[in-house]
Amino acid sequence: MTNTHLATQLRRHSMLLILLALYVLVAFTARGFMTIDNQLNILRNIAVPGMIAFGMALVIIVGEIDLSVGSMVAVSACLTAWVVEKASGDAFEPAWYFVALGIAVTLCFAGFVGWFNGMLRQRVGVPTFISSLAMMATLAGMANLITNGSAIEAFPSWYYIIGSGRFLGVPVPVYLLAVAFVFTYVLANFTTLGRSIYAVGGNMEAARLSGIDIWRTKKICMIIVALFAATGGIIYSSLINSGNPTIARGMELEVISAVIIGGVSLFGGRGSIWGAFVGVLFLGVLINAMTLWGFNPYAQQVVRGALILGAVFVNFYIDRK
Amino acid sequence: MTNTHLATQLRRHSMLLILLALYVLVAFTARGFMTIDNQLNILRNIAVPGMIAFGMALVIIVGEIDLSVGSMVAVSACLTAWVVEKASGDAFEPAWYFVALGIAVTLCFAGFVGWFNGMLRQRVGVPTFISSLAMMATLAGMANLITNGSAIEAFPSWYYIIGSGRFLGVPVPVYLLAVAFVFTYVLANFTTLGRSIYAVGGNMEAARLSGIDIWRTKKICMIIVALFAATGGIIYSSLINSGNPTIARGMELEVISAVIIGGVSLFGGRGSIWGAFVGVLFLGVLINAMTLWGFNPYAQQVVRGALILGAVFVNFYIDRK
Amino acid sequence: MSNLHFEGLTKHYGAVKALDQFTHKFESGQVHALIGKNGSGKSTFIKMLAGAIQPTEGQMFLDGRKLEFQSPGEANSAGIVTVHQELSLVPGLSVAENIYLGRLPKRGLLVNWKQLYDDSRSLLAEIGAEMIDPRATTGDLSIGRQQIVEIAKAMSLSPKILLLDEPTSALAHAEVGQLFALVDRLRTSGVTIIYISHRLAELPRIADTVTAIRDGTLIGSVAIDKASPKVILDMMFGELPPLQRPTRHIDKTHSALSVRDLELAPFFKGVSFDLHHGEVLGIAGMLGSGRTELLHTIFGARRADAGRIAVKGNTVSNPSIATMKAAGIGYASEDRKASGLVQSAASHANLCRVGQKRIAPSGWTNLALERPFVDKQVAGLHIKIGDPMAPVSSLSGGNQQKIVVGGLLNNEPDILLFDEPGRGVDVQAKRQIYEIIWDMAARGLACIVVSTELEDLTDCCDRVLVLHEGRLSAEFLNEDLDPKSLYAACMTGDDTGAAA
Amino acid sequence: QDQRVIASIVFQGDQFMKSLQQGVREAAEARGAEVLELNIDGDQAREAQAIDTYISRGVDAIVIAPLSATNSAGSLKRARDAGITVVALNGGLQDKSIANATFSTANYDLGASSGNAAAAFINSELGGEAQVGIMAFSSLLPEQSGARTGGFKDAVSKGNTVTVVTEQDAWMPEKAVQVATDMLTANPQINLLYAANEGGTVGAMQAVRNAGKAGKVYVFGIDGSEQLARGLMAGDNVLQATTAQSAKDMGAMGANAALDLLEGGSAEAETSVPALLLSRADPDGIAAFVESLK
Ligand SMILES: Nc1ncnc2c1ncn2[C@@H]1O[C@H](COP(=O)(O)OP(=O)(O)OP(=O)(O)O)[C@@H](O)[C@H]1O
Ligand SMILES: Nc1ncnc2c1ncn2[C@@H]1O[C@H](COP(=O)(O)OP(=O)(O)OP(=O)(O)O)[C@@H](O)[C@H]1O
Ligand SMILES: [Mg+2]
Ligand SMILES: [Mg+2]
Repeated sequence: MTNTHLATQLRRHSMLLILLALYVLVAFTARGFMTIDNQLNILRNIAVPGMIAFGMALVIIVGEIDLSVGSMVAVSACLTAWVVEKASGDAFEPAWYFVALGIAVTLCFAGFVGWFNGMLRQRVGVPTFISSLAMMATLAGMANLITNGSAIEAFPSWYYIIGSGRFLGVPVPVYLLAVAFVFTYVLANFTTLGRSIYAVGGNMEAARLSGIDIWRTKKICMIIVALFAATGGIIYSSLINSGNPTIARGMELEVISAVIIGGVSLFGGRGSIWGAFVGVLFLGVLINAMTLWGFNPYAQQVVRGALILGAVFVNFYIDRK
Repeated sequence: MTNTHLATQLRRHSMLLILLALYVLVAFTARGFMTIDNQLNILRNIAVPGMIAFGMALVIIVGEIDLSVGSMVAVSACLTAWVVEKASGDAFEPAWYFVALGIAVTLCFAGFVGWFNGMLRQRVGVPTFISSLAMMATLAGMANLITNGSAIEAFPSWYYIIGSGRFLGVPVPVYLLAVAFVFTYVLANFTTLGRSIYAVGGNMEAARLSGIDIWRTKKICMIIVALFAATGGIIYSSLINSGNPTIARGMELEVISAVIIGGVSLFGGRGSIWGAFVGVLFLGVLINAMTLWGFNPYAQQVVRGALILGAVFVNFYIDRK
Repeated sequence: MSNLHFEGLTKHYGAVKALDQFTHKFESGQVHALIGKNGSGKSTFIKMLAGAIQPTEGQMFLDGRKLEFQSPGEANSAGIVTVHQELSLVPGLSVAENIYLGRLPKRGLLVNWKQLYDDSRSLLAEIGAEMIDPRATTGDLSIGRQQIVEIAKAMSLSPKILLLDEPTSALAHAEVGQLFALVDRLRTSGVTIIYISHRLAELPRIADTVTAIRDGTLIGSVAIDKASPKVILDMMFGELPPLQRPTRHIDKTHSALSVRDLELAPFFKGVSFDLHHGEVLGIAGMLGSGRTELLHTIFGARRADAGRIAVKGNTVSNPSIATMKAAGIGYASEDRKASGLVQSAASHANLCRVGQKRIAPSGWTNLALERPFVDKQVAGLHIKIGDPMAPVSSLSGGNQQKIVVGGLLNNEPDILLFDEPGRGVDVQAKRQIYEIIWDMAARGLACIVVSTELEDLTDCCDRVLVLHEGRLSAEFLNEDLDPKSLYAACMTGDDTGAAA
Repeated sequence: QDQRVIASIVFQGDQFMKSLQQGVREAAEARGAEVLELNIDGDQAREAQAIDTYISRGVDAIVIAPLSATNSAGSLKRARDAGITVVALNGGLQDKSIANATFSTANYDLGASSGNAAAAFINSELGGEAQVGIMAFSSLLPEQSGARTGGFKDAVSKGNTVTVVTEQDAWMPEKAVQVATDMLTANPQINLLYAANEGGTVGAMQAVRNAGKAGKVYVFGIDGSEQLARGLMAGDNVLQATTAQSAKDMGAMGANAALDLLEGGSAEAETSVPALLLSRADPDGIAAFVESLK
């Protein structure tokens, strides 16, 4: 009995085990990997894809997808910088409330786009795969239009804190990641809304017949992922100290891979925030290891692809047993 | 009665009508659009995404997806050039059989990758979304590794014919597109294998219980799309006269959009090759129009996204009625 | 006390009048059976009352108050609760969450998991289903148990009006008994129940009145003591000729199929029997006794752990669906939606799928080539379809079942395995399917029929085997077939089949 | 005579390409020509297709920053054969017979310019020894990336002992911050970072600042932008020098040459537009550059 119990536990956390295996492998082969500093680096590097992955996990669990998150990151960074610049009239050191305004406008914009994606799904039945793909092009274009193609540098000197500051030795984005994790984790597991998300993704008709407002549920998920993407954009704008339209290209596929590697089903209804975190961490460790190993960038792509394939393979294989 | 019949026909071909509307719009606003030359250009430009879209339509109808086609195009172009270079020992004008060898090796390689994707799906149950995503990174890395990052120029002088030659005034790739269309169209509509593809995508278990070899069916689709992508890579290698690892980046999303715009359901079992063609043509006309209009590149992205959204919106709206 | 009253209730789907001018009054505190053949509009009626769809015109009243629902939630708060025909559970969620879906108990902002599980446990105990663990994942339960969860979910809403759309079609006898006890209890406490079923035999046991709909129109309503089977059938179908099972002489010298010591852990073991040409063999058993697995194993869809299968005297060395199909076996699945038909595809495609290789042996095919095979089955089986190119999902259950059979016949099989051919199909359609089976048997086809409804087996089969606790425990020849002894044979020993 | 039509094609949406197109547009429109703009987004096939579209559209001239010095040749040759005036900018083309006129700053020279500045810096400030980390964009645009890092490496080691500790790909700013941070973690001995494009340079600069290594690690880059200009002027002494191109001038020269040729005039076959070194030591030069961006 305990034996099968152990086996079940093992299976449930197979991806975690694979992650640990990767950890051990990297720890023994990459110099500087096991330092506290590097571990914090990894966490900071996954902060933005991580929080977006949590939102994306909700979106995929509720049975939708959002391919526009990468562009959303870029446009959010640019929009924040643009608002600060316009509002402060090019002052050398803009006041804090202009920054607050920039952030507020960006979050509102993101919320609106998320709502709009959900609305298109509801009213016209356009699959989010295609509407968010179109949104991806539109937002990327907007980021370029706002900045006229070049980076806008408009932030006050303390602005770096959001993306590169530290508090008690830990980078600020790591705290933001933790907040996003707790928020989505609690939402998914301990609130009625969270359970509705699983219900809608698992059986939309059954959820509807139980009186759950399915469209509201879907829209909320679309809004949450957009807000996290916008937050990511703000963090990046602080990290590179400007609103730059070229950032986060292709991030949507990275985030979606992480979520799926973490065991969230593309068909909706199944998966966990914890799993999404494991998936993100897996990719984060992989990228960090690549840099530390420092071999040929071309080989890195191959190794990375092969390791992802291998991990997913082993994971599914254990699951099957 | 004829009235409802008309309405049904209208609905069935709504995307075609939207395409015609776009045609009229562009014809009146873009100079040089309605010339025969430009029309042939459009056809040549959609030749590669088009043939891949036909294969992708089969893959999506059978209930899978392939995100690695863009990288497959790149690696195929590079592999062909590489084989020709190695085989001909850097001869200035390689013999035709070295070219044939390069093409053969490339097609075999692509076929193997397609089969391998299908095998992973069968044996380990890895969703093709994720395995092909990993494959995308792996193949892109391989393209860079083979060429060591720079383009390989190894083709004989007549090689341009495949990508830029003309026969009876019509570009050669257009013939290849036509062959691919006829092939997939006949396959989908006039063979038992085609029937099986729809059945497997519509209900895998029902198909299995009908005695259809579902895995064979899926693998064949995965192989076909890989072969078309490889053919696309060969065409591009001829067009730019070298094996270049940077080509076709992001083409997977373009192709998938086209297929979905053309009415193929992401859930499998529904859609047509003709629809995929209409979707590809829609995107092709859009890109051509953008080039001819020639306005601000940033605004082009926005307009493109908005037009896609608009088309899908109208299409779904008509469908719903 | 709650009187339900309808005035000219109508629902149109385009040109289809799913329900037309339905005017009727249901007395409160009673169980009202609603009957009608497939596609007569019963579910449509229920769905309107449940707020799942809105009427095209007409009104509904409860105690004189007009009912207008924009959503199922509003109907629930008015005390109208529905168990729909299609299972509407979320497979990935726990039993408790499914029961309280959309109404999870909260503590502050968060879900109160302890209360949720406690409430669910006591609710399940109340309806006699304490063997179901409220923490279990719903998708892992058998269909029968999922149905019980569905009913528990309805009960948790403390309904004033309870609508049951074919709640028993997936239940075995013991579970049906439980359900009826529950319905009795609710009636005593004043709940009005509208009950849809194709199992006409159970009506006297449970209903107070019987109301019939035919082609979307109300035919009439009678008290149960006046509702003899003939009256009921007349209301449903007009005049219906009596069913006559032909008695056939079966040549037992050559067996079409012989199964020896077949084993598939943990479902069954040591299963041996012979099936002869022209014979219709039934297999009875409790829900979950492993009959589907047995058929799957014979058909090659699952690999046996041990045993031997011979078709027409030749042992099949490596059974797979392909080899079994080639040997002449066809299988009609128990679940038309999940594994029998490709719902998104046309009737045409579904009729041609199984027999593809026979229709188009070269691998080349086209609609014109396939059409004769479609037309032949549509005519031969009297399948009612408008456009054969329309999706099969638009057909009624009975006609969908005929499409399944027609598809198999296009492969010209020698042996047909029917898994629950009568599930969710009205009496007339069921009879037509029996007649088809007999017809085929008369032409030398051998058939195995599995059904949870024992009456189906007694009506249809020449011989019935009972699968009990993983073994064939009894055999009945056609002369001593009657549901009661069959039922007793299925039930001997304890009822672990349903409870395990 | 109809209005002249010039197609202006670039391959990336960054500051440099933007300024380039702006230069083309302003110069051409000042002379009454119509401009069609396009960004082919790093896709060689799309470039070929766009050129064919312009050929059949019958534009008078194509002013292009070719994606590749070799691969872009085929379709531009077709354009030339069709009687279209071709002006190549930026890296130009290897086959000099294709373009009517070329205005280029060789990528190698860009790298070498920053490399020379770095060499001088190492010599005077670091005692002639440096441990270098490099960030390139070789999986994006292999040729350009290779030329820029090659130029830097050749120039920087003149008279110094320079060890290239690690060489990574990172061209988007936010990724570059992460990669540079990881590089510094893995190789604490690094005291000089070189990045081959704008995003990489911004990322390297920010990574050094974030890691608190200002004054210990010095950054050299390529490309000019307002943000990099500010970095050069900042008091933290992180970014030392970067090499920009006079993008707007180059664009304007291209457009003027094309129109001159169309109007029957002549143009130099090849003009080398000098690289523009922006260095911490030369605040006036930086200010002038920022002014030119406006
Ligand atoms: N969404 C719909 N669109 C079009 N027609 C529909 C739809 N739903 C039901 N119908 C049609 O309405 C009629 C009544 O269907 P309904 O489901 O109410 O029948 P039923 O009496 O419940 O049958 P069964 O006994 O098979 O469950 C049928 O002809 C059916 O095809
Ligand atoms: N894949 C599976 N994994 C675990 N248990 C299963 C699986 N499939 C079926 N079972 C269980 O095996 C038992 C036999 O199921 P089976 O479907 O064969 O019964 P049946 O006699 O055909 O009854 P039914 O009327 O439900 O079709 C049931 O208890 C069922 O829950
Ligand atoms: Mg019904
Ligand atoms: Mg069964």
